[in-house]
Amino acid sequence: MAEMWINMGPQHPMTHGLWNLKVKVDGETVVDAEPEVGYLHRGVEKICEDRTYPQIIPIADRLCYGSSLTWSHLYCMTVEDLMDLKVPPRAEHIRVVAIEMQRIASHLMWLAAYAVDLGMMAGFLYAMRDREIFIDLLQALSGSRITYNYPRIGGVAHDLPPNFQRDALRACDYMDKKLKEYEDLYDGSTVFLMRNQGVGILRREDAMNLGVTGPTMRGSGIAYDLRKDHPYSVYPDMDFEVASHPDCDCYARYRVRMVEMRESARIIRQALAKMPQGKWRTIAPRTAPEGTGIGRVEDPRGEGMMYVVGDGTDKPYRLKIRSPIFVSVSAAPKMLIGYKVADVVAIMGTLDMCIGETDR
Amino acid sequence: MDIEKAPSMIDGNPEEKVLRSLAEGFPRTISGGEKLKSGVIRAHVERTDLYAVCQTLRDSLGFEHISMISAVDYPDRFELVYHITSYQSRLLLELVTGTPKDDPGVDSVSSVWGGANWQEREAYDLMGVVFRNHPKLERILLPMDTMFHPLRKDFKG
Amino acid sequence: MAQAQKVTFSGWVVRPMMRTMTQFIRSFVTGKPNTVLYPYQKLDLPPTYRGLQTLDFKKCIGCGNCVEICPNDCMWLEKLEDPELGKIERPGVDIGRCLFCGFCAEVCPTCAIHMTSEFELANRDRSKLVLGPTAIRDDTYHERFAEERQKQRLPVLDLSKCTSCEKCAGECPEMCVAMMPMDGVGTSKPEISLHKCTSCGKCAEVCPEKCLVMTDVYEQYFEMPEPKFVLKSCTGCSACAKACPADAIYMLEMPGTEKALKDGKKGKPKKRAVFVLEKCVGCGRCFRACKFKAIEMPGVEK
Amino acid sequence: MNLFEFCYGLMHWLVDILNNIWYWLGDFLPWKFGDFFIAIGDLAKAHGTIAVAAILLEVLIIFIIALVSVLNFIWLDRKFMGRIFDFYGPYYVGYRIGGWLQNLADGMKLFVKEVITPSKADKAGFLLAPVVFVASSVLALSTIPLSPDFGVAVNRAGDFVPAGALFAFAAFAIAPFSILVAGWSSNNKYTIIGGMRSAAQMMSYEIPLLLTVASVCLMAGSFSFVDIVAAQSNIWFAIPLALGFIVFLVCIVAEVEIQPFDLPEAEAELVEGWTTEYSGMRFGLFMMTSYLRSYVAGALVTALFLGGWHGFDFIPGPIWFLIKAYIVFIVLTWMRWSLPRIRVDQILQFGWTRLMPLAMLNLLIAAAFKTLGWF
Repeated sequence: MAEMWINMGPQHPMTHGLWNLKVKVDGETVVDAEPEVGYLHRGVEKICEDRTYPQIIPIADRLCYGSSLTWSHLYCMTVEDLMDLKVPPRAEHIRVVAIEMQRIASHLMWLAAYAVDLGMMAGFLYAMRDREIFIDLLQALSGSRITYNYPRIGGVAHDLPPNFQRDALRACDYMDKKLKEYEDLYDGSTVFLMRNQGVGILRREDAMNLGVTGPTMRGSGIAYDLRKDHPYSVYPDMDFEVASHPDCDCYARYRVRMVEMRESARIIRQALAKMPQGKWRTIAPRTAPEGTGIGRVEDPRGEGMMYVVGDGTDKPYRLKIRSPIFVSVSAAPKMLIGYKVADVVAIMGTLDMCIGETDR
Repeated sequence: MDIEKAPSMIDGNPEEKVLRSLAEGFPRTISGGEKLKSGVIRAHVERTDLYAVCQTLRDSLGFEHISMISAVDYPDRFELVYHITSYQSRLLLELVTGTPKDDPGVDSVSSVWGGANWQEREAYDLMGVVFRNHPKLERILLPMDTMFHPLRKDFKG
Repeated sequence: MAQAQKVTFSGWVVRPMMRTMTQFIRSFVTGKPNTVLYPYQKLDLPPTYRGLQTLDFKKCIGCGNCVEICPNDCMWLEKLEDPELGKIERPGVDIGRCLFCGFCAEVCPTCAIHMTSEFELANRDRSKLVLGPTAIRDDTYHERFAEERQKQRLPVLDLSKCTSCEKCAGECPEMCVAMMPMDGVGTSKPEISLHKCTSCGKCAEVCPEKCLVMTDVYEQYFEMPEPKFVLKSCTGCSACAKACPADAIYMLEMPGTEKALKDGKKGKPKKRAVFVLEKCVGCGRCFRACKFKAIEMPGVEK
Repeated sequence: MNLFEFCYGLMHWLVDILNNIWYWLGDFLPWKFGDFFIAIGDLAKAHGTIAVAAILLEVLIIFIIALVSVLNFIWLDRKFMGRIFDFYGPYYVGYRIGGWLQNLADGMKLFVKEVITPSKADKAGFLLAPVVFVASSVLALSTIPLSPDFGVAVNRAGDFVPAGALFAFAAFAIAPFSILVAGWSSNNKYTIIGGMRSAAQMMSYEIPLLLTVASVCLMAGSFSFVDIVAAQSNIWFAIPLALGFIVFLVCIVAEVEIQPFDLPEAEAELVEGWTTEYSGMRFGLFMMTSYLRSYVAGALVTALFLGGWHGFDFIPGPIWFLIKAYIVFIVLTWMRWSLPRIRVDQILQFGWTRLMPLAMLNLLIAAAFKTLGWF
């Protein structure tokens, strides 16, 4: 068959959002690829220049539907850096619990979407069902299911609800049990391994040079985690392992996320055990001083980063958002070329695309 | 280049080390090197020497990863802020360079770090800063036929 | 870290299929499936759930802070006549644009806005999503459901009765009451730094005129802009005092500023506005009402 | 019971009544018209005409039975899937019969949807492909008897088609051709890739499939389903030919294109594969027929390996057959919902390098059994 370009997207089951992957195929083999983004560009950075500092928190929530809490937390961290604000320790611990729950929920959503990419409906529904437990916990904590609007500049919105600790510990135990079941369903399946092992190789040097971050980078054998290497919040007190895998393929990225979920459950247990008493919120000043602030967190998808410039008013002069997937997806051609059309789905699935933050 | 064997943060003062070697290598163009907090340093660089500085940063100082390129529209200049991470010494370098309003252009660093490619395209798209020697400097988030750069302060939607 | 999984023979079909079969047995034999039959069964929502807003007309003072903080500009103040409350201004909400972020409930100084767990808000007509103040009115919500916002008992000053006896300042064990002189008036008023207050209530006990009253005040989470008073521009028109929804502005006479009339008698003395900042909710209405630039509020637009 | 004879008698009876009316009218009417009516009556009474009409009636009956039972299959699939996936499945539409009417409601919805033909499609192929797909699948279904005296496809003497197994597989193998036509004529890149995948898959899996069928026919010494099942009265062929049973199961899954091998309509990569451009009831026909094909697969497995209508005496034979076929259908469904999709190069490699030798080995085993005289 002659070579031809296929548009996978903007409306395609593979895309998990609204973007376009142009693939040039020779029969079933991919010979060239070109991602196109921008279909969901909302101009968040421009909108933020016209909002006061607290008003941006719900907007930062809407950057990513998969892990909205990380983004509002990152925004609050950035503004706290700009304002030189100390956050009460209880608030930091609550934040860590919430972020790690969000990370598990996000990874479970990824697992669900990835199962569908590979055509395994059972995986999709099981992962979505278990994600519901963490969504329910976050709902009890913050009052909403997807866009939590929970962190505040200088703390969090509410204290922990009653019985939250008990439920959270129960959810962590449940998660540990379920992860074993997933490993039966995924790792135990020969077809799953055939589809994943040796597919979508992104070598270590390429991953470093192309700016790929997060589980995708750790799947390429670089054990670099901002929670460990650039510690923020109360992560220095937590004892956890950085998941990494030397195989550089789709299976490695899958394993990294599975291990990360287990480690997140560990962090939640520790943070709940160490939860101090006291205030969970301080009153943030209305206006920020002139200057700049940066914040970076380990988003479930990679390195999330914000850069804020304050000009002495109650509105930021400039807010720049670094989206991990925006950079990672530019490395897609490196991973795709030479594999089959069916592998495009698997490889792009392991990137965990979230178009909300990519296009902003 | 093994991360596991790389010197940790306790070995000396990596922030000072980087700042000193930068200032020695480019005495005329590097200015205002300061340590913001632990693991974060900032330096200003003239835009003429940006490419050479970036190459030195990657090749001899071990900054393998470009985290973020942000363009800021100040009343008198465009400022480009490069946040560059070193995986080995766990450092974040904030490299600031300015470009005048009537000629917003710097050298592209996408041949140094592949990850800079799309971020430079984004900065060009939204702020209108031109990156010289960029492999494909096209709009990325906005449609191709857009006539404006929306993040500039003089843009009113 | 786990190494590459070995391909097993049972993995072709048996292991994944046993996994699904266990789930089948679990949901078919031992219990009910996990899902909820939605229109007939519903999930329990937590008390913090952010659904449709309700507005307590009696608690609301019409300050408009909710309108100010709303990120999407979906709230507005509406003037209306109430048989009980008279001419009032109350906020309405356009839930077609609402983010349900809950800032309006969080910023409300009197906790008049609550987020209920009402979430079935879809409508075929967009205009029916615009809910005026009366549509979201529910004066008994706080009686039926527990309060979530933190309250604090704090002394609140009624300046019109105050005689500047300074007893409260002497009584306070935390030294958080200070007598601040009022320019032009000649007397001083107690100013309470609320973040130091331990709610002991001694100042209220000792007050002879009962002008310091211990009241339940909702904890404020957002820093609000504070009005700055410029005495030399004030004409004493008392437009700000009328505009203030929180009764934080008192018009006091300034002795010694009486105009000498032609018949030798003295006229009425000039008045000035005095701000009791502990009561101020930061809405900026005094700033908007003042026509003589006697009040400054940085960061608030006219 | 013989459906053809039933239809033949029914048509005979109808034609007799009509002929009486026509002759009676012919007597009354003016002579020219009367002759015309009498001529029609003579024509209708001719033996061949009635046979053709009977066959048409039979086809109609089979088609209705097939499509109504498809509702059953879909319901079973959905309900079973629901319990596997921890949800209820169809529930409210037909609450008292376990949500059975949901499929009917979905069918109604598909009927009222707009049927779109792409402007650049090849019209003839685009319209013909669903017809061929449905017809070939129903044809394959019609050849399988439920018991020695309950079946559809008969020859004139009243026996079942002597080469039933061959005919069933021949009819079964037409469908990938129609898939290729559908994919090609839709003039869409996804559909053409889906069609090509289907063709490649059919080519690589038809051979091991037919080799195992050959081994079964060798054991039974006949191509007739009745004889094949009769040969299993003592022991099911699944036990001596266990290897062939597994190979056959894998191949039949690939033939009916359900989950681990549903490459032609791989949802994640090819949108809906070769059905991408079909909408409304045309898509509905494809979907219903794919369920029908899964059932046919179950029936074939039952007839060839699981002893057909043999079972304990307290349940009549056709019911036994249906029970077994439904169980195989459920197992296929179970597999469908718990396994990931395999890749196209892997499926071909698997077919040629694993299944082919195994099928050959199985044929050898069958020949050995036959030579040893055990069967």
